[in-house]
Amino acid sequence: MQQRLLSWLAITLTVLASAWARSSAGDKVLVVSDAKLEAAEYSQFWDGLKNRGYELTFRKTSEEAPATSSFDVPSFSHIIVFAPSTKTYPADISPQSLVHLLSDPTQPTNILFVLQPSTPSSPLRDLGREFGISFPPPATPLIDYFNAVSPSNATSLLLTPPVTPHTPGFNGGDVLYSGVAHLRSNNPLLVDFLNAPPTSFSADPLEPADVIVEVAASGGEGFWAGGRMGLVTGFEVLRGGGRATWVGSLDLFRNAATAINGKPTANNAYALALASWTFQETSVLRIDSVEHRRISESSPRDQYRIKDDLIYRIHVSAYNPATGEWEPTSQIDDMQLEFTMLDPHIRTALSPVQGEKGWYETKFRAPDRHGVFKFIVDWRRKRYTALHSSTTVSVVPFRHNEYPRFLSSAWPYYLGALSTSAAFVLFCALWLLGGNEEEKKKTQ
Amino acid sequence: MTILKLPTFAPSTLTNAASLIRILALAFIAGAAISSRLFAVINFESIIHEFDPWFNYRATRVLASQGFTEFWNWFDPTAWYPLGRVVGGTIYPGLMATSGVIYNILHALHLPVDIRNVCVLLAPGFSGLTAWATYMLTKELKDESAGLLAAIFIGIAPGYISRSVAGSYDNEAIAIFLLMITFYIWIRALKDGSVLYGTLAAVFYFYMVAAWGGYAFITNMIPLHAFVLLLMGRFSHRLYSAYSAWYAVGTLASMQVPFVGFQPVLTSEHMAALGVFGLLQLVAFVETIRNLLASKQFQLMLRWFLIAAGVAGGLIIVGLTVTKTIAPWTGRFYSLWDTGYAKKYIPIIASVSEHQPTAWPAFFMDLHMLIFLFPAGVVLCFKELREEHVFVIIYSVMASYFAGVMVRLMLTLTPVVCMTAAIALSSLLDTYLNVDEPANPDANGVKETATSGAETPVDGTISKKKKKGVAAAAAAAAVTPSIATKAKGRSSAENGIFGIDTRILVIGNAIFMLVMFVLHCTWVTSTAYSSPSVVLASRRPDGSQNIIDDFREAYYWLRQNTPQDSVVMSWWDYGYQIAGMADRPTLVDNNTWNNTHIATVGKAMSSPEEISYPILRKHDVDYILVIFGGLIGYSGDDVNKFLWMVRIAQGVWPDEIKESNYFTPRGEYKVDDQASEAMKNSLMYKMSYYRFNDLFSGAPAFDRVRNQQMPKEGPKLDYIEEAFTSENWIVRIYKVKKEDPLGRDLKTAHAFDGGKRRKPSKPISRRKALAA
Amino acid sequence: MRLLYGVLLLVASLSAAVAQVTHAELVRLAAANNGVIKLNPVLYDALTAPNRQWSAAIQFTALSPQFKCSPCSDFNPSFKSVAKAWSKVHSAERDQHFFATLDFLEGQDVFKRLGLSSAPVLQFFPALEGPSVRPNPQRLEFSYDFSRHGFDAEELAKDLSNHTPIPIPYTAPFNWQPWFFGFTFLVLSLVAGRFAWIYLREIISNRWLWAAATVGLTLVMTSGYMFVQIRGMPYAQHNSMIAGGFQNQFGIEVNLVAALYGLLGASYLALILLVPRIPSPIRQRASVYLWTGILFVLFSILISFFRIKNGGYPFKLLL
Amino acid sequence: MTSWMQVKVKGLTGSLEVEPLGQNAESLAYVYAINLAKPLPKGEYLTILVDTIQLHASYPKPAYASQTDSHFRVYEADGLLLSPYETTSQRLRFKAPTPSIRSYHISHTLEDLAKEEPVVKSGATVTFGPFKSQPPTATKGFNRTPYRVSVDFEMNIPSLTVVSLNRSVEVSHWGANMNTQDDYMLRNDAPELKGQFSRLDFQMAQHARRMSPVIISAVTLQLPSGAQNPYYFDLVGNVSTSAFRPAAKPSSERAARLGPQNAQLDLKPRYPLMGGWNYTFTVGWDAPLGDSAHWDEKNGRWILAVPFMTPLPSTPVDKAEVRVILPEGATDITVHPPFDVSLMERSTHITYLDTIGRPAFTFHAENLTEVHDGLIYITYKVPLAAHLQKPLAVGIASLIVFSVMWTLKRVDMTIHK
Repeated sequence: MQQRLLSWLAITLTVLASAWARSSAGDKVLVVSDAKLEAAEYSQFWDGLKNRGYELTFRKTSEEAPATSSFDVPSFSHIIVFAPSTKTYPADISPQSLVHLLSDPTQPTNILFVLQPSTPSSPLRDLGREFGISFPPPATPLIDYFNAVSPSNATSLLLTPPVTPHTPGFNGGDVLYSGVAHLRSNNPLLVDFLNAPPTSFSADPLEPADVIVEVAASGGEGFWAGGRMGLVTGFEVLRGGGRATWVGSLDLFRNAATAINGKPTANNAYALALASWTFQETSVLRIDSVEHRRISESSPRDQYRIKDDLIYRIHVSAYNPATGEWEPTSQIDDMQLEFTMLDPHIRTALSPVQGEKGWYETKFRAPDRHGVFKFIVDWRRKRYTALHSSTTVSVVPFRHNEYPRFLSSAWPYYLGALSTSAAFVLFCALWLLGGNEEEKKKTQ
Repeated sequence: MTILKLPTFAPSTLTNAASLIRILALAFIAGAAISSRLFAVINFESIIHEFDPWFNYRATRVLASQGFTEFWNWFDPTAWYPLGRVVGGTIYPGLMATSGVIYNILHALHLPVDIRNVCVLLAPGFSGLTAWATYMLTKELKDESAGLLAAIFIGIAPGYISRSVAGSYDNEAIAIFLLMITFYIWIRALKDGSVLYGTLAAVFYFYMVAAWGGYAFITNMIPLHAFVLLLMGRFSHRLYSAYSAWYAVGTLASMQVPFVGFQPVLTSEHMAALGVFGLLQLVAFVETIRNLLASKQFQLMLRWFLIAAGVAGGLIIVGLTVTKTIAPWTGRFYSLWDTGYAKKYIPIIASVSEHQPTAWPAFFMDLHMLIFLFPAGVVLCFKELREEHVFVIIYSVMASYFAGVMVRLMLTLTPVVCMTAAIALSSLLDTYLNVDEPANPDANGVKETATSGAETPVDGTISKKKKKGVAAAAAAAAVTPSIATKAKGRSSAENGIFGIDTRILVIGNAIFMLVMFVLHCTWVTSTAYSSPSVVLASRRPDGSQNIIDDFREAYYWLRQNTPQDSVVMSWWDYGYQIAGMADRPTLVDNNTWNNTHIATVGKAMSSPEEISYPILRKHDVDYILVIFGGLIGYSGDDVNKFLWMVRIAQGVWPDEIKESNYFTPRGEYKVDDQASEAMKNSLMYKMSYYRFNDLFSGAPAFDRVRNQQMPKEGPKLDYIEEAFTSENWIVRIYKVKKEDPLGRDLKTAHAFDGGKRRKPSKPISRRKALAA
Repeated sequence: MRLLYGVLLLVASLSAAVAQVTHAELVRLAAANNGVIKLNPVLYDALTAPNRQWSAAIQFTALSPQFKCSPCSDFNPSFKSVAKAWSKVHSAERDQHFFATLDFLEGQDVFKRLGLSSAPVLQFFPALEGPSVRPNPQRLEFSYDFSRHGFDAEELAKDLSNHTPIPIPYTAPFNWQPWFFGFTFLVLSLVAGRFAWIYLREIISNRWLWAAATVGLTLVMTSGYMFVQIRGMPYAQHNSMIAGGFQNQFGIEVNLVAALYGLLGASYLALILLVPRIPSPIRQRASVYLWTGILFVLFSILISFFRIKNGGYPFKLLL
Repeated sequence: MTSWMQVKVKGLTGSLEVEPLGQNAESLAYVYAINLAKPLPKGEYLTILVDTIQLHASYPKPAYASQTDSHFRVYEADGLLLSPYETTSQRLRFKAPTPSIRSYHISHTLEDLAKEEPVVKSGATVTFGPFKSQPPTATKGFNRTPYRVSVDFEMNIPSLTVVSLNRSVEVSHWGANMNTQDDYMLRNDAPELKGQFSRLDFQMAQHARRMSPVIISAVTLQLPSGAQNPYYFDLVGNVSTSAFRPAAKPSSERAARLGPQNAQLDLKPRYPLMGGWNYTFTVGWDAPLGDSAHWDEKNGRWILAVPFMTPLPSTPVDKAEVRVILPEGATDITVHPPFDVSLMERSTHITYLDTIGRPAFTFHAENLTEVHDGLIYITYKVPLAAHLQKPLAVGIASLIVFSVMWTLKRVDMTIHK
């Protein structure tokens, strides 16, 4: 365990040391692609990443090295699965091990999946399904006659992705997209970045009409069409904040796509923006510390009493890619604290503290119920790192000497007790005194 | 005339010698009582037994380490997670307080005895005191010799040993002593109507209340006694003062125990005492009036007034009960009368093995010859019907009924059986050791007592305890002649026993019986009642003893290699042991106060994985512990208790859990191929038999408890994983997995890791989407 | 002739029923018969129509004596009383739920259809349409679980109340009979006692009667009577009088063991009380030997008896 | 970390005295001074052997291993010796427990320094260097990181650690007995168990004699020869699985000359110790006092020799606390621990029927190995009065009790007859 911890520490240290690395997770990127793929055609994308301070390592799917991890310690911070079409992968980039790398709770490896223009290879299809993403049948790219670049080829479309704070560097503009669409399940971990236009559908580009016909026959069953379909979809794993992004189009990254018949497109900027979200540059948050105590006291306890007045504080900071540093943030305005035993007994808002940047706090009174409670903060917003913190304390009842001593309602009892004992004393006294006299009488 | 010239002593020497012998005999008896309870320590080790004692032991440690006030305010967050338990207010602290005091005294004397040993040896120590108390009480009933016999009986009677062997550190350990001493002092108070003794009885009654829930027995026995005496027209001011003193002080004192609180004035169990108290006041009042003025009509009027007042009082109590101002009988108490009640409404109580009714072999096992000396003794009590005899008669009736209803109440029966049996036997000995003879004298009677004296050691040289036992009996016998002569000196004229052979025959037979009794007790104690169910012992083929220590193995693993705060779920039987030995939070334990919580565990155990998983996560369960005896044939395992889990769960969720689903269509309880689906999918079944087949490497697995052949295909687990299994597979611990990082259900995730493909999903058409 | 008659009857009933059975009709039938609709196959179909707007609790029973269905006759009254209680409800709710009974004689084919092999069965049919459809019914069509609730009317009302529009206002009818008889008996006995007091007091204050009662009680209790009672053990089984197993016994063993204990105790008493009073040495000596012998023999019998129960018991006497 | 250091001159017996000077301010190196017996004349030379023992110098790789995996560790060290002097030639030889060495690595800068072949592996031995001459390295500017070497080797012996050892030795002259009781806290430093423990696989491996040496299912303690009636328990009571083999009587005088053999105590933990698992237990035994204490006639003192610890084979002890309890009333006491312990304190211990309590000495020490298995020598006097103290106290106490009882029995407290 120590060794593991140390290595992890070491890596973070290196990250911080190399201040020009933009990612909060590290700067080593492995690009996995087919042998026949021309890396030069995507040089702008690579250069963009390099300028950001990433060091890229290229690897063909046919090769064994460099391995994604050695002895369960991941050797890269990010992986770009760049449109491989092979049926079989080496063991260390098999779907299982990719998921394993991505979902490592302490040191996740972010993955950017770029899919073949027409048909993603079958292992990737299966992998997508695990994420809750399903693809149309093979060789059915996305077709849209309304957003097509030219009526001649309806498979390459001009789309305008929304501008969000999560994709910095992309400030609007058209993006050339030609590739497959996919369908998202209702998995809450999925994040939609770019949806297909409502007029689009996926079909065999040679005779697209057939699909319409048979679908019409089957009453719309299995019709891959409309704005529900996704083109670019992000994913953040439940624990550890690892991120993955599925991009349906390889051309999005192509140099050629940066300008379409003279007019420049925003492809490169968009691609890099996607990469920056995937590689945990943007909208990365973390909980630094958590405090809880009685309002009257200064240090925390592991036992509180029922009806205690408690204060709970939490410190959140966000990663700033520009400086590569963690900065306290007070931007979150909808964070909640739950004081839970089986069910939340108290749910209250955590409001930022004026003057103390990054601190959020709330004051409340412990419920009149003893037991083992948990302070739970569970803040999940799409595209942001999920914040989760759970602290266990036990709430105990009054001690025996903490109850009120004298009750006004108990006066009858007090009086009764006093009078009885007084009478007893009196009786004893009289009896003792009188006893002798009787004896005297007897003796006489 | 006599068959034997007794050497004549001065009466003072005689009494001194007798008292000396008595003291020696009592000492020996105490020794015998204690040593016969040490089998457990000798065969195994100085260890706390069974289940509840582990909690008492844990509580005592807290008491000894943190002092009484801390113990008083002790809130235990690890029990009944996450509800916690206010221990200070939910226990009878008498036991812990007792051993705490002993512990502190020893340490003050610079005798650093381990608290564990104090707890282990507490029960035997108090059994010695019990013998003494019984002696005193029986002495009040008949005489010293009967007292000695009663003492030796209670000392080694299995019925009492079963709950007081070394290591069974439970409330009963001290409660029986308190029972006897309270009764003794009550009788004394009644005999010489002393307020002092009445108060003393109240003090011991308070101790009893603080020590055992069974105090209700005293609370109803003494009023019943008083009431019966009233009916028999034996009202006296002795009765009045004794009872009033006892009731007033005792009730006030008992209300100081937090767990009892205001029950003495609010619950039906205690109403009898209150009612009799009131009745006595009335009667006393009436008596005084009558003594003062003696007009016939007035007295008649008084009597009617008395009756009317009594009836009115009774009606008031009934009314209060109906209007729920007075709580009705608690379930445990009520189930004593309405025997079907528990099984129907409180299955948890019914599920406990020691709450089952008693078959006759248990009686003979626990009491041997006493069981048929008992009625004889009762008849003799009727012969001279003094107040204390009335008491014993009521006691015997009550206790024998309770013992018949519940096995564990054999405990309350044993003392009265011992006393009455002692009365019977000692009167036999009195009659046949009396050297006076009614008619024509017989010369050579000298060798009679010689032989009878000689016989005793000869018979008594089987084992140490027995020797002590018989020695005591002989001592009793030896004491009797002196008293006998004194007692029967006058009556010897008209009736008595002729000849020596008759005497030898009867005495010999009696002694033979005693020897049988001692043998029986020794055998029963050593075989039946001396195993700490924590450690199991089995015999190897070569006959040597093989210790099976799986429980402690697993518990200790939990203690050493899991995080301090990881919650362990198990069936409630093991809650106290886990808390005591593994020192981990538990969901439910043997203090079964929260039916719903237990039912939750039952549901989790008897539901399929995917239904149990949310329950487990909600209760932060990290580990699940099950007991599985299928490999070595340990029959007390969880699969055999499973039906109770189902029943208790069904009580709360009748629509989700159905007992009938766990039986085969033919109504059998099976775990093999024919096992019902609900059974096969239940978490309990899966955890018990997970990878059980692999152990047999190809050959079909065989469950040695159910004697059934397991199915070829063993169960699979998706939501939990095996964490630890003890050497003989008795204890199996499973770890609850965390949610899947990709948000899948764990079944799919598991399948994916196994390399299975999922079938692709297709988009549903809009129209359908709207419909759905 | 009779057969023809029967046929005619059947036809008649059919023709009567073919006229569409309306909700009002059902209400009328229910009202006619204390809230219980006597069903025939046609009515049954009408009541359990797939478009029913009401719920129904139907008792399938076989009351006619030739079936000797004692549980049926046990359950029928409680069913009736619950239905009667329901008929007291305000009509708005009352007509949303019906109690009906179908006897095997009338509806054999219905029994066949439902595959009912045993009676009584109480089937609950929830409403499927209309206002009184439960949003998410706890249980859909289910059959009342006798094994759990028994034949008790209160239990039935309690369980059904979860499904009827409003809880059934059932209160157990106060049974005056025993109270009345008890009271009269008390009064009579008091009067009688008053007159016979002189003799009665003798009896009551006779300690040996009480002694006999006490001893008898203790003997019975200590020989496992309560066990037999609570566990409902049979008196004896044809092949064996003694139940195997340590924690088990039959009714007859109570008598045997109690007798043994009693005799043993009695012989002790004899040795203690009677023998010394015998004046003549010879007779006394004889009786001493006799009683001691009895004692010894009975005891060895007892032990051998115990050995049957507990095989591992090492000690034995004569046999 | 350095646990022990011994310096010898080659060819001479007896070690030189070493005094630690602590950490140097600017070079951050720990400096030790070695005083030669006699100053070394100019031009002559002298070979000095320095032995040290390093604890926890290697770490497991991978950090997690399954139940059946074999166990590899990595040893990393500086390729160059830190020294304030110029080094003309040096070589680093590494001897692994087994010849199966997965890999070894030497940094490039170090490779360049090598005279010939930088690394040679022969059998279980890996030799780095010899390297060219070096300027003094224990200096401010020197950066060690480029000179690291590492070896990744298989470990086929269990790597246990005693996290803490509490020994208490109680001397009783009345019983002529010395009772020793050790509380061990044991940790298996093998790679942590990956996933969960499966009893089935374990039993299979056991059955097929294929158990990984990393798993510890039994430990053997070497007790002193006179040891008798030992006990072995833990927090939940006695552990029945232990075997005691008392010391065999020396058969021949040759055996006798070899000195008394040890009694052996085989301890089987309740559960097999997987990698990363802990186990705490307590063992104790009695030994005749004569074996370890003897009466010094000429200045009338007892001389007591107490072994500081009973080492487990190749198992370091991170923290040890030894407590010696002398008989009640022992006076002018002198104590000589076998090595300089980090802390020694005197206290009084009160046990069975003591009146004033017994003098007790507690020694604290860290990072111990077999070499620290030395004797603590304690000399003290016990006056006769001290011997008689206990029986007298008990006698008087009981006398008082009886007399009180006697008086109470004869005081009449009734109010009036």
